[in-house]
Amino acid sequence: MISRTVLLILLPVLAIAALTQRRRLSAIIAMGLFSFALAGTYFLLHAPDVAITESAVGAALVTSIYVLAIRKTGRITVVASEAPGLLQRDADRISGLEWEILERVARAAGLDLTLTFLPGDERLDAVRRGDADIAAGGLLAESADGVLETPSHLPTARYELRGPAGQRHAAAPDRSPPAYFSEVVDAVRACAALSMTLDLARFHTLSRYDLGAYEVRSMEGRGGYTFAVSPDRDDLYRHVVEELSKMRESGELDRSVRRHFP
Amino acid sequence: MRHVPLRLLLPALLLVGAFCAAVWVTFDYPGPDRHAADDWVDAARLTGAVNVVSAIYLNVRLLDTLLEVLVFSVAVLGVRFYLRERGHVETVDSIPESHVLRLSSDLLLPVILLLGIQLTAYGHLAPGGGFSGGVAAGTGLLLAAIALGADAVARRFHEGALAHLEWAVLLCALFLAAFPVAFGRPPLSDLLPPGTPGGLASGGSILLYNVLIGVKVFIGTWIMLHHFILHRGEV
Amino acid sequence: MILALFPLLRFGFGVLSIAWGRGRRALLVMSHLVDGALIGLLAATFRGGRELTFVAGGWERGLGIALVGDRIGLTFAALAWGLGVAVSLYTWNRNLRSYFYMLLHLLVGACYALVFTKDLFNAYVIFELLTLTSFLLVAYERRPGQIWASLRYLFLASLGMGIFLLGVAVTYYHVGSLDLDLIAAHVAAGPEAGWIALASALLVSGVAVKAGVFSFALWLPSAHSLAMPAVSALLSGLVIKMGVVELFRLSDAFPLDLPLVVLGVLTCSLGILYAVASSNVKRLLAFHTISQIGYLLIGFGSGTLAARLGALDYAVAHGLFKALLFLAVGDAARAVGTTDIRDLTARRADIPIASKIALLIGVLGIVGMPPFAGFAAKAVLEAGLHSTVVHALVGLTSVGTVISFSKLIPLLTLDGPRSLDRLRLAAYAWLGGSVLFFLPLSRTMIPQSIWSCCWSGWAFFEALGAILLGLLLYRVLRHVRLRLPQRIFRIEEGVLVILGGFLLVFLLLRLRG
Amino acid sequence: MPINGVTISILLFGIALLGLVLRRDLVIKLLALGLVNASTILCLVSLRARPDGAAPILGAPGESVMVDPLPHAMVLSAIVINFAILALSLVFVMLLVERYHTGDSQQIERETSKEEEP
Repeated sequence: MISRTVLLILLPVLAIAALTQRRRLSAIIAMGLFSFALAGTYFLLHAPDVAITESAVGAALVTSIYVLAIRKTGRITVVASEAPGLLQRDADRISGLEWEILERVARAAGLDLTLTFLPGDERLDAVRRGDADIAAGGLLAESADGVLETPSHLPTARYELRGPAGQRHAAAPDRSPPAYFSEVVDAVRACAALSMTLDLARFHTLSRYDLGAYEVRSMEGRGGYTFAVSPDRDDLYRHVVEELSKMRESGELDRSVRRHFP
Repeated sequence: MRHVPLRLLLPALLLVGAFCAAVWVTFDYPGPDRHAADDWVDAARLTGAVNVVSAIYLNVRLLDTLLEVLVFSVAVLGVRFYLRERGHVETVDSIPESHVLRLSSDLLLPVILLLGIQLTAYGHLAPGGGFSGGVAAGTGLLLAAIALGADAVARRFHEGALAHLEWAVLLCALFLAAFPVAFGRPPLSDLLPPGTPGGLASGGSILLYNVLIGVKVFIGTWIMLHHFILHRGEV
Repeated sequence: MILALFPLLRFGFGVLSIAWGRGRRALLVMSHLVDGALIGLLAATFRGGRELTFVAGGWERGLGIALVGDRIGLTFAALAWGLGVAVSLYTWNRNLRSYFYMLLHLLVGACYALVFTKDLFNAYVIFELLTLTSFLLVAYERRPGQIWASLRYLFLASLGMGIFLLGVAVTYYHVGSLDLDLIAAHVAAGPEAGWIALASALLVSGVAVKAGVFSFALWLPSAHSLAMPAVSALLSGLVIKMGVVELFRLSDAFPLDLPLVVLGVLTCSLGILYAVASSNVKRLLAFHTISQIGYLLIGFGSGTLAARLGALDYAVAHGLFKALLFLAVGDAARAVGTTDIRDLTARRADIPIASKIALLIGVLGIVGMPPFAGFAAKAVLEAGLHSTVVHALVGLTSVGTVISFSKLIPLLTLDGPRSLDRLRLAAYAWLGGSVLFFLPLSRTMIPQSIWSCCWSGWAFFEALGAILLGLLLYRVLRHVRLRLPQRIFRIEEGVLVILGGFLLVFLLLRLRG
Repeated sequence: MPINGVTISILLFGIALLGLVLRRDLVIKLLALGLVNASTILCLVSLRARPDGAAPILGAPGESVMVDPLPHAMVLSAIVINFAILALSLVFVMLLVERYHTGDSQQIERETSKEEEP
């Protein structure tokens, strides 16, 4: 009798708890608990048939289809710009430091990765809208609004490139690097006039070419590369942070950096 | 509950409160006790089932149960129809196997399947029945799908064939039940004799219906869950 | 026993048609033939007002599920069959999937089951089957608007069924049975008991959500106007009527006169206001369905035999011409590519001539032009009304009907493409013919004594007067824009309005007791 | 206020109605709808429950009175039906969220009315 009363009082408490949750997953879990309590109540009300059916259908089956429906069904959507060394396309393979980190995160979270290439500015918007989970590919830490920024995994210096030596053409537009990187490579190959701010990954790629004609200057202040994670996916954020610290401790991160930036 | 405008909140509280108060005040509970269980005990004795609820569910009110099974089938059909044709052809990579998961699935799955069969087969003797048995077994497959990957399970349970089996079983149940409902005298046991109460082969055709419903619901549950797994949407 | 076999056979055809997809059309024809024969057989059995009671499985009354075969049930079964045939003809060449045919079979079968059942819980299960099938049919084309309309429908209908089940619980607790006849006897023995008001208010509110009563069924306009034409015809002509039949059965057992009349008046007047204000032709038809449900409620609540029979007659008539109108408007809208009345009028030359004729017949039937369907049924209904106020309101609603349908008059020109699919023509002819020849049909439904007292010259004058007044008012008010609140059609407000409707019914019943 | 199944079920019905009206997220609305149905089922089961009752199995030991089995049989059907409705509406919610990238009922309302009535 007492246990029945306790269960009966527990029911509205669980129901209110379920319906006032902000996150869907916790609401669903609370509702699953409610169903179990309900099944227990039925058992104490001398209705074992109903109790069994309720725990099979209400608690187990309903909860599992809710969870199946609301999980982002097994994938992490990444939006990225191509950044040599960090995340690049070689034929039909994706490689790079950031891709390695993301693969580890996906393995830890038990999810698949899908990658979409977007130009620089649109990545953060996609993450903010919730269309994508993570933005990557040479994203510099700059405390952007509406996204979760992970701690920097690779410090970067910025370099200013000018040339050919001293001849600054007024007509050369002062472009930001990511979207127009291939043009920069072409310009360097042709030894054309250029005035450019570069981050480490791009500078590294450029340094394969002969930069003798240009004036290279390291700029003030040091930035770092980060990932931007959608605020709805704080689970992913935690995974990224965990994986990064693990890689740092085991020295895996350093080895990886050396592999991709010889 | 944030950002609820007042023009919604006030009427909501008022109307819901008035509704609950009206129901609670005039329900007249607990009122005079009209106890009618004795009729049902007699009815259950006629059918030969020990579990009175299953005697009602699968004999006296078999018509309701048939309709309910139809409702479930329509739901399975609807889930198939709306989740299948969304142009997702990419296969789902199984969630990488973890040893613990694999082991627990290996251990638990047979137990759950056995439980489902037991619930179904003893539905006329003990609490349970085809429906809860089928659902339990079907949900057990979900566990296997998590451990082995949905594709691995789906290969073993070919879906097209399953769907046909599902409809065949439903047709069988409709056919076997329609004639007793329409022509039968109580206890609707034209198909099988009542038998001695307490034995497995008792309860007239209740066991038969339980098995049919159990198989049907097992298949239906798995088809539904499989489509929910395959569908890579977002909510 | 045919009563139990009748729906089950149809379900069997439904299951077969999905298991054997290629034979779906053959199965459809076969099932219509079998059902037609069965209906004929039942009609022969019920000659002279005989009733047939059957308890499923042969259990004693009170234990098993009681089915009752009477003229009312049979009439609606025939309506279900007739609309089923019309929709099959209409969709024959559209090459729909077997999924659609399965749902069609189940929908019609559920209607057969519902019209004969006397058991409250059985009615609950059948209502859920009806809800689920019509829910899937509304969203058949999978447009987002359809999906949203049908989701709203499911939310509100499911809530309504929850309220209904609560009513079943209250009734069962106090009576100890689910059989409506036994409940009626119990209620008649102690009519003062407090629970009766609660139980009947809960049951009525639950069914009203399915029956298209104004404050309860605000899901209806969008669901009926966004579905495909064939589905709209079925929903508006048939599924809504199933709620009405159940209300009729409930009003046999519970003292529901006052709340039904009040709900009826509300439904009539608000429905017609929204119909007059709407500029989308399918939405106009949907709102108009709501207003016609008001007639039926007034008829049931008025208590006289003539009014009740007239209401049932009207329900059948409305099923026929509303289905015809939805099919015709659907064709017109497809030919032009819009459902906006002004755009339709501007491009009326594209509308097939057959659709225009069907539209004309439907409109004549719906405004109550003698001697078409609407007139015959309305005359019987109005002959049974004793309250002058209610009678005047019914008359006003007829005027409103004329005003709202006057918007369609400019569509009816004598040009347009002549070619139309033959089977569609057959569907038009099937429904249009029954609208035209409804008078002799309804003769067979209504006893001679009532029939003779309905036919004073007054009924003709009233019908013609309403039409003329409506046309006149339309000329005057053509340019007036009516702005009505649209917020009540959302889910949140829909739930609140259902609760408000419940409280209204409950208070009326308490006041009366 | 006595604490019995019927009272609690009425309370749960009220909570569910509030959730249905006040929460805008469709998934939570669905949970509330499930709660509506669960509370009517609790009401039915506890109608004839009695402290000294016995489960409706024949030949159970003891002198206790068997509780009324009919509501139990009804409730079995009702649970299944509610599950069917839930699964289908969940599918529809998934389709809508995929289309509009939001689960907010009022935002979906705005989007669809824009599309259907231009």
